[in-house]
Amino acid sequence: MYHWMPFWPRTAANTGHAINSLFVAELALSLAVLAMVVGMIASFGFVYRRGSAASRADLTKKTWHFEIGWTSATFLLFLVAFIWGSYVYIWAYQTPPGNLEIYVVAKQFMWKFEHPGGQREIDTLHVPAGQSIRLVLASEDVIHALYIPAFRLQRDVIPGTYETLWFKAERPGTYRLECAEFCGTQHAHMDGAVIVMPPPDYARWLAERGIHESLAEQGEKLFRARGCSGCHGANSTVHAPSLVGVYGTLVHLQDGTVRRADEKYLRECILNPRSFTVAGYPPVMPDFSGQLSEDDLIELIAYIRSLNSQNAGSAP
Amino acid sequence: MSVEAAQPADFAQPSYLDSGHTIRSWLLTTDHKRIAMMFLASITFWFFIGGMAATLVRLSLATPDGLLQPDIFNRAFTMHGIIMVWLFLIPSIPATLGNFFVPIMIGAHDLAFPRLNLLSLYVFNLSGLVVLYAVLLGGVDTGWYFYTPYSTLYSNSYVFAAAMAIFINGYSSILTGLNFVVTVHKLRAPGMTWSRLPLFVWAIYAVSVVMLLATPALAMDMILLGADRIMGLGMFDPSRGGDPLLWQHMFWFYSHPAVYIMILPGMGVVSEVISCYSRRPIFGYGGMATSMMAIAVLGFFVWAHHMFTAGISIYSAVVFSLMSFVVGVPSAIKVFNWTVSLHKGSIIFDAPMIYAIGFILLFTIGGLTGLMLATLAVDIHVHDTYFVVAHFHYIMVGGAVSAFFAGLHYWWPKITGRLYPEAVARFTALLTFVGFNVTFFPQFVLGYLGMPRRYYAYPPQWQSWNVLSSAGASILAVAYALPLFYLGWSLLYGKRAGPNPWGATGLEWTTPSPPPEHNFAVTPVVTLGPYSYDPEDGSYRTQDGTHYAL
Amino acid sequence: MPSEYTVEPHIQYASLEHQGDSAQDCMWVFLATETVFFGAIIFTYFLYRVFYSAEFDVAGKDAVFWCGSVNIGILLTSSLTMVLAVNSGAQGRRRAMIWWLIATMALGFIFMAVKGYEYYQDFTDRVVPAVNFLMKPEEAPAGELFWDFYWIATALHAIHLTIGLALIAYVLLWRIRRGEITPEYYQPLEVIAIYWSFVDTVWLFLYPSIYLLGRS
Amino acid sequence: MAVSLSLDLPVGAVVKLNLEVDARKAGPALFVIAWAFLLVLTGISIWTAFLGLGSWAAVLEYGIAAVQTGILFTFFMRLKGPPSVKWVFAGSGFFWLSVLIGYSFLDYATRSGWPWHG
Repeated sequence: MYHWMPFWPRTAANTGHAINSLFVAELALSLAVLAMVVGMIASFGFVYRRGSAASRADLTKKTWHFEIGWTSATFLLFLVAFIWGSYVYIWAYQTPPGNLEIYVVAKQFMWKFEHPGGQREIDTLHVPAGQSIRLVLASEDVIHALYIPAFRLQRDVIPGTYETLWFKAERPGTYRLECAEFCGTQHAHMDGAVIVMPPPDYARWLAERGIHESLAEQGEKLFRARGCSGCHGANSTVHAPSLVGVYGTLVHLQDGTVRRADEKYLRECILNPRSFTVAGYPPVMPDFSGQLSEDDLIELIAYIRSLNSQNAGSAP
Repeated sequence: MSVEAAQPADFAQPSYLDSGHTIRSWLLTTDHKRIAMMFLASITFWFFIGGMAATLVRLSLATPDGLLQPDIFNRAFTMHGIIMVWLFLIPSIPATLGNFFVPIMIGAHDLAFPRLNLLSLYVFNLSGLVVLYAVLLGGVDTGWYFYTPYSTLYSNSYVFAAAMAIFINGYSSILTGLNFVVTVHKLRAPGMTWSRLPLFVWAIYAVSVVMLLATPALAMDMILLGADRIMGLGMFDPSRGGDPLLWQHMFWFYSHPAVYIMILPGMGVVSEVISCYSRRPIFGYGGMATSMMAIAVLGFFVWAHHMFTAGISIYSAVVFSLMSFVVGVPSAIKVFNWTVSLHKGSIIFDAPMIYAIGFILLFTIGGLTGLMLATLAVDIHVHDTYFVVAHFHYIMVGGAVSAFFAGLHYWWPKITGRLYPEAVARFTALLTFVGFNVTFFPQFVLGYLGMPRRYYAYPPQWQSWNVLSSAGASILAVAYALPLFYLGWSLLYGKRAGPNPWGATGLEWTTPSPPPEHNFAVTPVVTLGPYSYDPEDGSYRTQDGTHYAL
Repeated sequence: MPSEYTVEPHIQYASLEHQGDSAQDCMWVFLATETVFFGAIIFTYFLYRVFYSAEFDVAGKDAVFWCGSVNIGILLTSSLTMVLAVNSGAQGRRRAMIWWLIATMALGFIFMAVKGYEYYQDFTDRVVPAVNFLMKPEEAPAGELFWDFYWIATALHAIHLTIGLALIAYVLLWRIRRGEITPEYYQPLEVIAIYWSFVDTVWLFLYPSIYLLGRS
Repeated sequence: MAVSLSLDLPVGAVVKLNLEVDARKAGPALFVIAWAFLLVLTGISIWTAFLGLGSWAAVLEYGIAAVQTGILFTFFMRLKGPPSVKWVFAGSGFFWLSVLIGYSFLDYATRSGWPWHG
């Protein structure tokens, strides 16, 4: 839309267009203000240079109405920019459930992407065009930031928690992907590519990668291997909350807190269960902090999520 | 332009420069003017050290692969940040021009606590030495903002020494701020009411408030960082329950107001200069003073706009964005008031005025791009890119450093008793403006194209912009080095200046150039507000009421 | 015992009263910065307390309750003796002033002694992060944050108290001995008294944070 | 004793508390009373800690600490009285601290995953 502008970067996602329009509007406003200031300085500077014949009589003494005038004018303009900007931000940063959920693990100087089917890739992200993609971002070490300039999207990846990001890529192609938060020596080389493909190509690509176990299936194995199923399984005699259908619901905790069971919550529950004792259950779960890698956590959470789509009766 | 006038005859005291020639009489002085001069020498030294680091950075970025090793590049930009922020910009105007002129402008014989003032100087230089120590050990590679957990757990560099340097440096800021606040409250000459304070004094007062109330939070943050770093505590370590964003909250609680510490004194200087060189009262004195205090206070409500993409809640992001726009309003008032202050003036384009007009233009660009960054959605894209780098350099270098040079030239005759060479100074002022824009404007483009900050290597398609920026930096380097030579030259060979070479109205121009040790033989009595210029006949009145016809 | 020594105001002040008022203003401005300084670490405590209330409750029970409680009494009493010293000084009762100051210092040293004993207890309880720390299972992983806060906050408080002691010693041994504290100009003492009571104030907030919350 | 707790109740029913303490005139009784009051408040604070009030205990204890601070500032540190803007200086520290705490908590309290105690 704005490609007639000089030096304009490519735009390849819905978020990009929204942010472009806002930026161009602000750019126009800024240029107008700048032109006004430059114009005033230049004309006053010329007309009222020392020794010029222009009259200096009747200096404006009362200044407050001018000041009130431009205070309110600038404030109103600012308010418009603020509302518009906030509107787009809330839309861009409130992540709806996507057609496709991809887990991202950042660690010093590489990005790892895990597709729901179990396909993993490093520094390259294949996504289908026209579908809304939801990324769940995790970091293994320091703060990174996933930045895709062509989508005009950026989000910090904070260790110890999950952040989410969503977009709908529009135009197939290869776009640059970068780490925008300084993360160490090779920060500048923590880059990669987002490859947007038409959906059939994407399906073909997934197939070519080989159908392994899906993330949820890997998670199920881990669920058993780590002994989670001993308590949370259907046949367990231990009094532990069932995980079937828990994802996305509101959970009432022992201390009166109510939490939405999203990825962040599940992650915290696994790592630090005592702070998240569910109301009516004994605090018996051992904590797994330091024992599970970010990959393990992602698999477990993918598994717990997958329980939502199964019938409540056929719980594990 | 220069007004020839004899030194006041009743004044037999030697100037502050002549009241003792031993090294001891300088190093142990309690005279605010001598301390200001030593601060000036110190920050000039640090400015060139920080400038060397900048040179390394710009040199390295001339090629896509980077000329420097990544580790060295990372250390260079960190050093550039730390030195320029804490060892140059924060004390630049307050500790030199402020130190020198605030007491004189309010008609006081010295600052309220001269020994604390001297202590501030030594604490400041001690912190500088600790920074140098960190550099000599092997440098710091975390960036000047020390984001955890990189700085606490992962960085292989001398974070602790740097953090302690900044902790120590904070005491220098606090001592200076303390002194200014009490001085302005307690030591104003008879008749110097709050509504007669020159805007420069208002600016320094506002800045002191910010220094005093922001710095302690940083100090505590640095203590926690140091404890995490060397004792292995987990205050910011997510694997042990700490929150990495807590560091950012406390850091930006200081470091955003710190931006106002850098720019507010510049606003004060520019107000003085604009009024003097357009020979008319500043437009809207009350609005100017109020807006400076408003910036100082509102500046504390906006810090998390550095964290819009960092995982803060959407609700608080919206609030911080709104406050960031609100703090833009007083800045906008100031730009308009300065501009309109040219209307019906009798404008003289001497070097300080050229710097001041450059300040207005660059500050306007910096401010407008600041609004783009305050706009939440735009920030999603340009956060942590060169767009941000360009924006804050427009404010801090284009703004604050230009204002520093404006003030240095404007008050040079008062400080040294000598006039600087006008023609070469005008040329340097223009060169600064050009060099600055060539250096930093390309970075806006680079940022919007998506080049993140702190990259030692980048894709080749961005090289031309980077080369342009580096070329501009070399122009800028010349423009910043030139004053060192011609101002130094003027110390020995410059024409002697009378007490009031520019025909300005502040109390500082009623005392001889250079001023005697205690500034005034008799405490002046103030009868007028500042800026009593009459553009119609060119006459003016100094604040003690004396009328001069030009 | 009036002194022959007279103090002149510095050149920038119109009178001694002017100078003393400025010194008081200076101390209050400085205390505003101290408020933010100590407030910042109490802020980190608030935050983690809300995040990890259960863990902090467990960790907090290991704090040596009686030490903190005795110390708050000692500090409040030392503030009283300090203000009585100023009062005596301002009214020209030099001997009383000296004795009240010595009492204040004594209380300060008792505080430090109790604090030292408490630190020793903490060491044997193995609640010294990074040096001698044993994480109890029911406070993992965040209980250590409580002790991080405890050590940094109390150490900084102790440093401030030590500075206060040094200042009192300075006034006693230097200003008062030379007869510079008179009813006309007692502000050096007053300023130190303000500082002393502020250090006391800090403890007022550290005390519930460390020793009281989560006790029941 | 220069503390005049004068309750002027003019037409507008403005309660005026004059809490000026002048060390040159005040007698020791005032300070001893203030000190006793501080100790009593400390006692109450300790007492509340063992009542099992939950999060209300925190509110009470910090509230008491704030009241104690007020007493210390007014009587032991003579906040009111010349030089007259001392209270502005003292208050500004607390104001800016509340900005730091309040605005940070605005973020933390509205994040997803914040423990809403209900």
